[in-house]
Formats: sequence, structure tokens, C-alpha cells
Amino acid sequence: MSRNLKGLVWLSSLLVVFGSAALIVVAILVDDHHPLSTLSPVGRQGKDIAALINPIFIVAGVVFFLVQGAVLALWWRYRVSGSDTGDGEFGYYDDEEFPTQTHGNNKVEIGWTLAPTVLLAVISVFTLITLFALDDVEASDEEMVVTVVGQQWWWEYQYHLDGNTSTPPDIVTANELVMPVGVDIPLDIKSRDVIHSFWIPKLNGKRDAVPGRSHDWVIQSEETGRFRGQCTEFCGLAHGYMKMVAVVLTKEDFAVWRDNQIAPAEMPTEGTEAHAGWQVFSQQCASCHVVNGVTSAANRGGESTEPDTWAIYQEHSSNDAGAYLGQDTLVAGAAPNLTHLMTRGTFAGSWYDLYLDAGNHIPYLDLADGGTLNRGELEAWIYNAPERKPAAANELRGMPARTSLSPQDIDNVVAFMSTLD
Amino acid sequence: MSITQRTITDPATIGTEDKLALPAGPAVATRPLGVFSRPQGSEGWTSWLFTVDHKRIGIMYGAAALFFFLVGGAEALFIRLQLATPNGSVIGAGTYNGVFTIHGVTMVFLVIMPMAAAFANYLLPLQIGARDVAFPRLNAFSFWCFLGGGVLLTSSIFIGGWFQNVPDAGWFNYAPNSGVLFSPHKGVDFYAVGLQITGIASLVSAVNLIVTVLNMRAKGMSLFRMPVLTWMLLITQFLLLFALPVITVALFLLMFDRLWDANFFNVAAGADPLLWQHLFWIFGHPEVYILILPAFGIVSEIIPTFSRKPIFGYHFMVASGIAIGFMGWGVWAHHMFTSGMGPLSVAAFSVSTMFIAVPTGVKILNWLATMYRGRLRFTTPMLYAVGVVSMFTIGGLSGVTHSIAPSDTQQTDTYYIVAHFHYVIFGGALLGLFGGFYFWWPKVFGYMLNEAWGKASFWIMLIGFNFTFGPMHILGLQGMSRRIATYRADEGFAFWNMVATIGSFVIAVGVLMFLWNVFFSTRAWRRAGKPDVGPDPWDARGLEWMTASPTPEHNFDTDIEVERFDDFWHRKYGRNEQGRIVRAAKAEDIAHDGSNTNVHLPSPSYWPLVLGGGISLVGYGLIFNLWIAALGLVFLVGALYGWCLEPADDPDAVHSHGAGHDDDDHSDLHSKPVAAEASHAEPDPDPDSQNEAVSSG
Amino acid sequence: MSTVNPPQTDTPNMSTPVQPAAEAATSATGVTEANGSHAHPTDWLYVKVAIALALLTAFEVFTYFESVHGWSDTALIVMLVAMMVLKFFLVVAFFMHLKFDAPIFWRLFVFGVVLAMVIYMLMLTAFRYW
Amino acid sequence: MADVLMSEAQTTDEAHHSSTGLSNEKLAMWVFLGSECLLFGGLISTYMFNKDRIGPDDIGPSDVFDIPFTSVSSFVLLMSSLTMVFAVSAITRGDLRSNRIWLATTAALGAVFVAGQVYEFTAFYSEGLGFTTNLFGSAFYALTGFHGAHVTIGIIMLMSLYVMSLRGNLTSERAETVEIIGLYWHFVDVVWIVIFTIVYLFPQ
Ligand code: HEA
Ligand code: HEA
Ligand code: HEC
Ligand code: CUA
Ligand SMILES: [Cu+2]
Repeated sequence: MSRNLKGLVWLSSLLVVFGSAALIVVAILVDDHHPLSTLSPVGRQGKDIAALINPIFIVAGVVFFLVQGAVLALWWRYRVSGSDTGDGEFGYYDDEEFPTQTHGNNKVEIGWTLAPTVLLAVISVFTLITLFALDDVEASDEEMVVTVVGQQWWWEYQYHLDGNTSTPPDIVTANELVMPVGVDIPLDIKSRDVIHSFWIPKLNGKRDAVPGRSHDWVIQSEETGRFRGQCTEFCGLAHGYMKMVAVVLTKEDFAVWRDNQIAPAEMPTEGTEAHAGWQVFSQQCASCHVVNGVTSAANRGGESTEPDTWAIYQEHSSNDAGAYLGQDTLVAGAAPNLTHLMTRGTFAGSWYDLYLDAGNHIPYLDLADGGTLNRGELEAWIYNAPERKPAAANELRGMPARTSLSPQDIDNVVAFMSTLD
Repeated sequence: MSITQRTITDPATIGTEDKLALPAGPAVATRPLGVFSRPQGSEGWTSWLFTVDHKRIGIMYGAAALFFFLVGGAEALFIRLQLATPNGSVIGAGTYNGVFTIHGVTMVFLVIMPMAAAFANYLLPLQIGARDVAFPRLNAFSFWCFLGGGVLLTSSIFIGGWFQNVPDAGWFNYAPNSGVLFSPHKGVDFYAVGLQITGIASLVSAVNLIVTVLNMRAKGMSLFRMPVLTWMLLITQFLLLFALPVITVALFLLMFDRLWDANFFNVAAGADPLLWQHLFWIFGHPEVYILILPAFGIVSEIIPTFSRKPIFGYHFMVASGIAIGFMGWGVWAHHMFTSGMGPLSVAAFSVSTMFIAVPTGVKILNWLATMYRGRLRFTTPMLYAVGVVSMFTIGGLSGVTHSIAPSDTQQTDTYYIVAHFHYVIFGGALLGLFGGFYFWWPKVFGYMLNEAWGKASFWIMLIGFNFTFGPMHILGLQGMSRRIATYRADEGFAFWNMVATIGSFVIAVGVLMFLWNVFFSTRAWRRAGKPDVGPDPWDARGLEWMTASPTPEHNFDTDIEVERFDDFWHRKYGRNEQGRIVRAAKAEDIAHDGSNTNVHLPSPSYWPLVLGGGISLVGYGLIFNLWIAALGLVFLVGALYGWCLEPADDPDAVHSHGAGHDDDDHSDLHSKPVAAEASHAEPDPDPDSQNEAVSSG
Repeated sequence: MSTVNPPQTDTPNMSTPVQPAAEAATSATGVTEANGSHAHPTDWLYVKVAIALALLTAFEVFTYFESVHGWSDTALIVMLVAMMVLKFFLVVAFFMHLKFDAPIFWRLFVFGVVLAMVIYMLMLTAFRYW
Repeated sequence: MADVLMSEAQTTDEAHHSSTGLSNEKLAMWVFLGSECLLFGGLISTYMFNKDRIGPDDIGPSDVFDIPFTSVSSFVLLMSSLTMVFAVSAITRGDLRSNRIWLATTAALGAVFVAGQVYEFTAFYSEGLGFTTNLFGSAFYALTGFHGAHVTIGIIMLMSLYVMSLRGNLTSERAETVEIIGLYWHFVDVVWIVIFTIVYLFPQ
């Protein structure tokens, strides 16, 4: 290889090694526009974790530079060139001066066994402190417990305002977890089918939702805003599309939100588009979806030829390990509760925005100044959901297509949905 | 009382002559089943099918692994294409899930493991101065069984339509997502059955190689004179030996659930899905060391050779390997930090994991110390070896950051993990194995791979590799989850994903350059009239270089007697009066030229192939139709029967000593010396040779 | 005659062989073999072991019936495990000759048994919520 | 003396060099048995973990186990270990006839055990405990089934030895083969010792 080429290779290797390291550092420093970033936490737990790992990143960085530096230095200092011409002739180097034949040095060995040991011992102390601190969930002022139920491929939140998870929830909503700022919110994480994992990176690490088990977790935010999340345990077909959002409100706003959620939906006045929409909904949708106050067992009769997943939902909605015993199957039969759909900023596992100018917009609060409904996407969803988001609808997982609906029907249904605020 | 004494000629052996050692007795039949005569000879392609020669088996392992690497790599390129842009639609979500699953499975079980097995098969007997492994037929069986399992797994890609029946629950296949309810097509059955079959192959070969190392060493080759590679391979085999039964249990439970409605992962019946996770990772973590230790061994052969120094801290290298092997058993739950284990378990596994950095660090630093003050020749193998030192460290350091349990709750199942394991696997295991290809290519095929192409391909691969997986650190920390078929445009992942995708195609170019190099070098060698590369083209250290290239079928012409660590090197070099190291003999003069034709070798056999094929048939049968399984069973039983009645050595074979020797599978691997041992150089006042008695006593 | 270990044992990574007294007859070179002076286990020894095994089994089964009379579960389990271990040891040591055989067998097997015990006990404990 | 032995060995066959002085086959068997520990360990832990994970009205261990019956069959298996060592010691003595007798006895005792297991399985099944009934059923049948399969393989190997012996192919020179298969047999017995205690005798 020619000298020039060699220089080039040297340069590029330097570039690659140190360049990639530098890029990581840059990426860490410039962390805008990454709604899921772990690098700029706003929650107490997230900050604790960052406080633990950031110095460790630095230690690792130092070790990285030491080792890479040593590799390059040794390379530079001790390389012999010339004989590796690549012509296939490797002589015996009889004339070559041999380096001193060192076989080892016990002191050195013990040194570099002990040094990392001590370093890691220190690191493990801090790790354990943080670990147990995070686990020690102080009795928060918050009485409310939210049961988080993962299922293919969206999230359900059941708010138990009195903290008693054994009674029916006061509020049932989907995908967007609304919570007050500054308090630890105890979560009770469960799953209806396979393993999912609940993760709002800016607030806290993740915790798996394992069917048959119930896991305690806690999240907190020190700022208001919308924080994105993603299901992070592979859960089948649409795992990538199973997202969620934590909406953090001031305590006052949260109280307003809460009171609104508890209220059932109102029946649209007869003769309106919305009422026609309600009729369609009762027949086509209510076999799965609940809208408190306007769907009931009676109007779930309809023409639907779908299996009655409502029954499955009923069985599984009281979800704990014991509840499964004796049942044959365990599938995601439930569908999101739509009572206050319009107060959410996203739908379908938070994959789609419900409003066009979503941004940091908190729909419930700002609806007055008119978020623009993402009508096209919502209509497309109602018409043919599996096309908008992968689903195994014929296996009762995900929302089935409703291609039999006429454009008029869909308009009506959307009109009905627009009343659900 | 009739106890026949086994020969103990080796002064360095254990000396625990076993008074219960019972004789194995004479052979019983020469015409198995009375119908077939045995396969004979070693010419032609059929001879490859029936061979029991560890070298040919090694080559076949290597070729199969390279093939599967192309398959797994092509799958990876599809992953990268799909992820190149947000809202990607190159392959749909369903196919994507199948692709990354089969990519992971292929790369781990059908690429890295068999590639390591290739080196183990080819080199292990040579490095300990043996004529073959302990059970040559079992060795052949291992290969065919592995190949059967690999073909079965890979065939899932197209059986019943492209990607219709491919495993799609991730390579660790968590229950209950892997249950029939959630994965109703046959993909997971392929996974369960295929891994079971490759598992049998690995288990058998682990037993075989362990016995080989313990029992088949040349005279004087005490354990602490074995090359580091042999040691690392031995540790790997022990890890396999104890780890495989665990996944066997897990896979059986899964199979019972899927095929016969058992309840092990049926949550509705009260099962706890975490059982699968524990069983899988009890296997899975030792498995990652199974992937890396052979590469560590290879690096430990290459660096001393091209530094012209012995490995620094040999005993610490061995001990740290053993330590990694041990510690690897106590850390599995670091893959489950977020699964809902209690904090005490999390704490214990977190801390135990961290400390694996210590023995691994010892290795890294000893390699650096070997290079220190050496005369470094950056040949292609050396580039790869140093690449491992550098790249593996990156992956190891990110591994340590995973072991910090609280922060792992942020990292797990993100691309930060994907970055970690590709750095350790690609940057560690695969680069090491590729370095091994370049290093031992002349030994195996008798000619060198072209150095210029080799170096170019190395640099392209290395650069592509860093551009592919380096950005994944950033992506992961920015919150990109793994195993997602696509991502939203407003999540800020687009740029680095595009970089990674471009990088992966750069790797592909590097790989293609390697393939071209093989083709090009072979052609150049043929055109040049097949010049002899000599036994020892790199001026290397291990016993494998002490025989002709390519290695003759019988390995060594005479029994080897080893006097110290790096014996072959010490035979080449001595010290003159001034104490300077000088060449005492040419490798050609010391090395065996392969001219001994009077060596009795184990005879080829049909049965390993039939048995391996039978097992795969049973596998297909379990998936599709039990009648096929019954047919497979017929083959299986027939093969076993034929196998048992057939002596390992065919007394009718050409080089036979005649009848009367027993059917120990290893019989006659040591021939009578035909020539006196080549004269030795002045004994080198080598600390190793003096340490020996103390260190191993 | 005492056991003379050769200067270079082949399994340096394992501790000094656990050589039961009976092993003493075997010298490093195995020469004494031919003198027939070693204590090869006799059939009578096997019978004695079998009797011990039978008695232990009988007692084990007895605890089962006796448990009806209200022994604490823990006590029962401790006793049962003790007897199980003893039976295990008897079969392995005598019937499988490990007591008399080359120490490497002993180490290989014990390694497997201990590893399995440790790993799986760890696993079962990790399922607890602590 | 050593010289004598060595020269003798050289005249017969040089090939018997082995670094540890132990035979490959026996070493391999022990290595394999080490591995089997983790297999059965996994199955036993799976059983222990799952046996109580059944509903309150489900059929459980205490509903089906018939301890006296299983005790007898366990005892039979235990004693087959004794006959197995007799077989080994017979062939070392060169007593081929007794060797055959003991081999056959061992196989027969093993068969009695397996038959007992088959009976037990059918009895449990008729009481309503199938493989798919609940977690206890699945775990129980998987564990004992695996063990039963091991015993069955052992019986087949013993029978093969018997046939070999009849044909005159199993002379005292091949005593080690019998010993190795004996090792397997004892191991299977030892596993049952553990299973019997943990599965059957532990207070439910
Ligand atoms: C070749 C395979 C290989 C190797 C060798 C390793 C090595 C290590 N791995 Fe990795 N790992 C994988 C393959 C491998 N891993 C795979 C495939 C996965 C993902 C599986 C999946 O989920 O699909 C994984 C996942 C994984 C996880 C789980 C992450 C998660 O999913 O949440 C963790 C957690 O602790 C981890 C840790 C480690 C550690 C601590 C090491 C250590 O052994 C590394 C030690 C090395 C060094 C530290 C560098 C050299 C040392 C020095 C220079 C000394 C000085 C250093 C210090 C003082 C720090 N690995
Ligand atoms: C064991 C080794 C190994 C190796 C070597 C690789 C190599 C590569 N891997 Fe990986 N990978 C895994 C093991 C490995 N992988 C595992 C275990 C997983 C986890 C799976 C899971 O989550 O379940 C994973 C997952 C994984 C992901 C994450 C998927 C996801 O989570 O959604 C990605 C994404 O980029 C990826 C990319 C790559 C790339 C680009 C390469 C490249 O380095 C590949 C380079 C090779 C080539 C480019 C081949 C070149 C060949 C040709 C061009 C010829 C083709 C022609 C013919 C076939 C005739 N891999
Ligand atoms: C068989 C059950 C089923 C039927 C019938 C059904 N849906 Fe759905 N629907 C679902 C499921 C499941 C989801 C969650 C899908 C996802 O996010 O992956 C869903 C999601 C939705 C959402 C998004 C809710 C959110 O907050 O994410 C809307 C809106 C919706 N459905 C409207 C309808 C309408 C309108 C109809 C009738 C025309 C209908 N659905 C019929 C099952 C059903
Ligand atoms: Cu839910 Cu991934
Ligand atoms: Cu691991």
C-alpha cells in the first residue's frame, strides 16, 4: 500500500474512532426536537437516573479515550512497515531485531485487575443508592392511582380517584395519560394480552406490563406539557405503532379535566348529523366501544356480525392475576373508551394526531381557541383502520375495517364524535 | 482380575490411573446392516458428505456459516431499508417483524456459533497436536445436525409463501407473544424446533470437544501449555454444555404449549410469562460469551504473532477467560431489569453484571501490553485483531452502562442496546472471526488471501460498521425503540437512521470485497501454478503451523512431543551467545511435510449424515405432519443402529493396521513415528518453560 | 502407601483431588493395580449400600404418612432433603463409582449438580417480589 | 512393572494413548451427565414453580398422588441400580452369564417402573388430570415424562447389551461399555430420587 493511501487510512481511522465519539457528545449536548429523548428529563425519577448515569457516561468516555488512545499510540509507535507488502511473500525476518520477549508481569496484572474493580465498586454504591431511592416511593400526596393496561396495540388508563383499585374506575380513557404537575403518580401496570412496556422517557424509565402480573410504578413531572412515550417491549404486529402521551397539567387544570371526564357524554339532539352518527355508531361500533351514557347493552344489538368482544372486555376489565384463572383465552378484546375522545390530542395508540396543529397543544384546554380536527385521518381510520395501522382484526386484535360505511355515514359518525368532549 | 492398563506415556498427565477403567473391547462388525459397504476414500464431492475428518468438517462449518451470513446480512439490509426514512414502507410491519427475528436468530445461531465451530473443529485438534477429535463420527453428526436445523430455520422464510411462516416474535421470543394465540402461523414452531436441532448439534459437539481437549493432547501438552485459543474454545464448550439444556427445557415447554396445548405460558391458566424470560436468559447470557470467547482466542493468537512477542500474561489471559465463563452464569437477569423483578434481585444482578468488566478488561489490557514494545506488522489479520480490541471496548463500555439498573430502565429495548450488541458481536466476535479467516486461510487452503484487497475490505467494513452502529447509540438515547417497524416523522430520528442505512450498505460493500478477495486470490493462485505457501507463512506460534499447508489429512506425520508453551515458535528460534534471539531452524525443516502415508485414520461413514437428516425430518414432521416425523424417526433409528454396529475404523480400509483394534472412536489417531523428531534449537531460556511445573502443579 | 501426585497434574484449574482413603491403593503410575491390593468395591458393599438406600426410602415414605400427625412442613422438608441428598450421594459415590474413580469425573459431575442447584434456586428466588 | 505394561500396550495397539489415562467414552458420558443436571434442574424448577399455580377448585397434586404406589415403583427403580452394579461387576469378573442375568433383571425392573408410570398416568388421567388440564398437569407430565423417556432409552440400551452378549459380542474386554451405560442408568435413578422427594413427598 502506498504511503499516501496509508496516511489516508490513518486519517479516516482517527476520524471514525474519535468522530463517532464526538458525535455522541454533540448529540447529547444538542437535544432539541427529540420528544422521546432520555437525555433531557423533566421528571424527578428521570432526573435521578440522569444524575446517576451522566457521570458514568463520563467515566466510560475516559476509559474509551484511554483504550482507543492506547491502541492508536501503540500502533503509531511500534508498527514496522515495509515487509507487509501484500505480495504474498512473508520472509522469515531473520535479520530482524526481536523485541524483548516479555511474558507478563504479575504486579501489572494485579494492578489492572484491581483498578477497574475499585472503580466499579464505587459505581455500584451509587447505583444501589439510586436504585433503592427510586424504589422507595414515598407516600405521595396523591391519593389517586392509575391502572395502566397495555393491550395490542394501545393503552388504557383507569383512574381510581380514591386510590382503591379493587372498585370500578372513575375515569377510563386511552393513550393519553393526564396527570397533575409536581406529584408522584402511582401507576399499577397491567396487560390484557402480551407483554408491553410503559415508557415516558422524559419522566421515568420503563416498566413492563406483564399479563397476570401487576407492577407498581410511579411517574412525576416537574413541568407541564405533553411528553411522548412508546411501548418498548415487542408485542407483536403493531408494536412500533403503540405509543402514548403523558399530558401534564397544573393542579387546577387537572381538576377541571377530571371533573369533565367523570361526566358522561350527552345524547345528541335528534335530527342532527350527530344523532345520525350516534345511530350508526350504535350499530357499527358500540359492540366494542363504550361511550358512557349513550351506549348501553341494549344498543349493542345492532347488525354487527363481529364476535361480541364486549363480553370479553367485561371479563377482562377487572384485571388481575386471579381474574384469569379458569378462562380459556386471553385476547385483547377491548377497545378504547371514546366518551371524551375529543379531549385527547392523539388517537390510535397515539400514532395519529387528532388535531392538525397539535404541537404542544393541550386539546381539552385549548379547544375553545379551535384546534383543527384532523378530519381526513379520523375518517380514514373509521373507514379502514387496518390500513392506517397494522392490526390483526380478524383475530380480535385491533379495530376492524368498516368499509361498508357510506361517506355520509362517516361524516355523521365524525359529527357524533365531535360532540364527545 | 482382568484390567487392561491404558498406556500412559505422557509425563505430564494426571497420573490418576483409574482402576475401574474397563476395556472397551474389540470391534464387532464390519458391514453395518450387512447391506451397505462403507464409504471409502477421500476424493470427490461425495467424500465430503461422509467425511469424518475434523478439518473438512471445519471447512464445511465455515462455508455454511458464511452462506448464512449472507442471508442474515441481506435480512439486515432490508431492516435498514425499511428504517431509512420515517413512515417507511419498504416492507410492511408484519414482514419487518419476521425479518428482524430471523436476522437475529440467523446471525446468532447460524453465523457466529458455527463460524466459531469451524475454527474449533479445524484448529483445536491441531493446536493440541492430535490427529482428530475424540469422536470423529459424532463430529460429522454435529455438523449435519446443525446444517439440518439451519436449513429448517431458513426454509421458514419461503415455506408457505415469502415471510408467511417466519418466526416473528423476536430472537428471544418472549411468551406469551410467542404462543399460538398471538402468533398463530408456524413461525414460532420453526423457531422452537430449529433451535432445538441446532442445540443438539452444539451439545454433541461440546461433549466431543471437551473430551478431545482433556484426552487427546499430544505428549507434554499440559493444560497450561495449550494456546489461548484452545483454552477459550474449551471454556466455550463448557458454557455450551451447561447452557444448552436450559434453553432445551424452555423450547420444549414452548413446543408443548404450541403443539399440544400445554399451559406453561398460558396466562389464562395462571402461568407467569417471566418463566420463559428467566430460562431464556439463563441460556442467553452465557450464550453471548459463547459468541465472543472464540474471537477472543483468535485475537490472542494473531496479536502475538504480529507483535513478535509471546502473549502478555498468558496465565491471566486463561484465568480471565475462566472467570468470564463463571461470572457469565450469575448475571442473566440484567436483561430483565424492567420486567418487574423485585429491587433486591435487580440490585444483585446489576452489581454482578458490572464486575464482568474486570476480567474482560484484563484481556483488553493484556492485548495492548502484548503490542507494547512489539514489532507490529499490520497484516490483514492483525488489522482485524486490533479492530476487535478497539471496537469491542466500545461495546463493552456501553454494556457496563446497561448494567446500571436504574439507567437501564431508560436504555433497555432501545437502539442504544442494539448499538451495544452489534459493537460486541460485529465489532468483537465477527471481526475476530474474519481475522481468523485471513490468518488461517493459508493453513487451510494452501495459499494466502490477497493482502491489499483484504486491507481495503477491512477498512470499508470498519468504516461502514461505525457509521451503521455508532449512530444507534445516539438514536437509542434519543428514545428510539428497537423492533419498531417505523417511526413518526416528528420524532427526530430520520437523520441518523439514514446514516445507519448508508453505513450498512458500506458494510455490504466490504463483505462483497471479502468474497471477491476469496475468488480473486484463488484464481491468482491457480494461475500461478499453485505455488506452495509453506507450512508457516506468518512466522506464527501454534502447533497447527508445524505441518504442511494445506494440512494433510492425517495432520502430523509423527506424534508430537511438546516441551513448553508456544513450542513451535521455540523450535524455530533460539538464543545466540549474546542472548539475542536468532532463528535456529526454518519452519520447513521442523514442520511435518505430510509425506507419511502409513497413518490409519478413522473411516468415513454414512450414518452421521443419515442421522442428521433424520432429525431434521422429525423437525419438519413436528411442524407439519407427524407422518413426516415418523419417517424421520425411521431414518433416525436406522442410522443409530447402523452407527452402533459399525466400528469407527473400517478394518477393510486402505491404511488399516489390520483387525483387532477396538472401536474407540479415536483409535489409531496416533501413528508410529516414521522419522525422528526434528532437531531442536538451543533451548530458549524461556520463563514459560520453567514456570510450567509450578503453575500447573 | 500414600498417593503420590505427579508433578504435573492435568487439571490444574481444579483443586487438589478429593481422594478417599480407598484411593490410596492407586499409585500415580497405577502399578499396584496388578498386585490386586486395592479395595475394589465388592458386591457385598453394593448390597450394603442398597440396604441403606432401602431403609432411607422407607423412612422417607414413613414421613409422608407421619406428616398426617402434624409435623411442621419445614421440619419435614428439611428431613426429606437431607435424606434425598444422602441417597443421591450413596448412589453416585458407590454405584457410579465416583468415590473410587478418577477425580476429574467427580469434579465434572459435581460442577453440573452445583451449577444447576445454584442457578435454579436463584431463579426461583428472583420470582419473589423482593 | 510400568515398562512391562507399556510395552504390552505398544504391542497391542499404540492408539490407546489418552492424556488423562481415561477412556474417551467414559469421560464423554460424565461430561454429558453434567449437562443433564441442568436439563432436569430446569424441569424440576418448572414443576416447583408451577405446581401451585392452579385455581382453588382445580385438580392438584394432593388430589391425584398415590404415595404407596409410587413408593413401590420408586423402590423398584432404586433396586435396579443394585442389579446394574451387579451386572458391571459380573462382566469385570468375566462372568458373562451372570452379567446377562443382571442386565436382563435391570431392564426388567426398569420396565416395571415405566409400566408403573404408565399406569399412574392413566389413573391420573381418568381422575381428570390431563396434560392440558392445568399448569400442574402440564408441569407434572412434562417432568415425569422426560424422566420416563430417559428410563426407556436406558432399557433399550440394556436390552441391546443383552443381545450383544448373547451373540458373544460382549466379553469382559468390553466391560467398560456396560459400565458407561450403567452410569447413565444410575444417573436416571438419581434423578428419580430427587423427583420422588420433591414432587411426591414434599408436603403439598
Ligand atoms: C458478544 C456478545 C456480548 C458480549 C461480549 C456482551 C458483553 C456485555 N454485555 Fe451485553 N448483550 C449482548 C451481547 C453481548 N454482551 C446482546 C446480544 C444483548 C442484547 C440481547 C437482546 O436484548 O436482544 C446484550 C444486552 C446486554 C444487556 C441488557 C440490556 C437490556 O436489554 O436492557 C446488558 C445489561 O447489563 C449487557 C451488559 C453487558 C456487559 C456488562 C458486558 C461485558 O462483558 C462487557 C465487558 C467489557 C468491557 C467493559 C470493555 C473492556 C474493559 C476495559 C477496557 C476495562 C475498564 C473498564 C471499566 C472499568 C468499565 N448486555
Ligand atoms: C449475531 C450477529 C449479528 C450481526 C453480524 C448483525 C449484523 C447486522 N445487523 Fe443485526 N441483530 C442481531 C445480530 C446481528 N446483527 C440480533 C441478535 C438482533 C436482535 C434481533 C431481535 O430484536 O430479535 C439484531 C437486530 C438488528 C437491528 C434492529 C432491528 C430492530 O430492533 O428493529 C438492526 C437495525 O439496523 C440490525 C442491523 C444489522 C446490520 C445492518 C448488520 C450488518 O452488519 C450486516 C452486514 C452484512 C451484510 C451487509 C451482508 C452482505 C451481503 C450481501 C450484500 C450479499 C447479499 C446477497 C445474497 C444473499 C446472495 N440488526
Ligand atoms: C371489533 C372492535 C371494534 C369495532 C367494531 C370498532 N372499533 Fe374502533 N377501535 C377498536 C380498537 C381495538 C381500537 C384501538 C386500535 C389501536 O389503537 O390500535 C379502536 C380505536 C378507535 C378510535 C381511536 C380511539 C383512540 O383514542 O385511540 C376511534 C376514534 C374508533 N376506534 C372509532 C370507531 C368507530 C367510529 C367505529 C365504528 C364505525 C369503530 N371504532 C368500530 C375496536 C373496534
Ligand atoms: Cu405494546 Cu410493544
Ligand atoms: Cu447478557
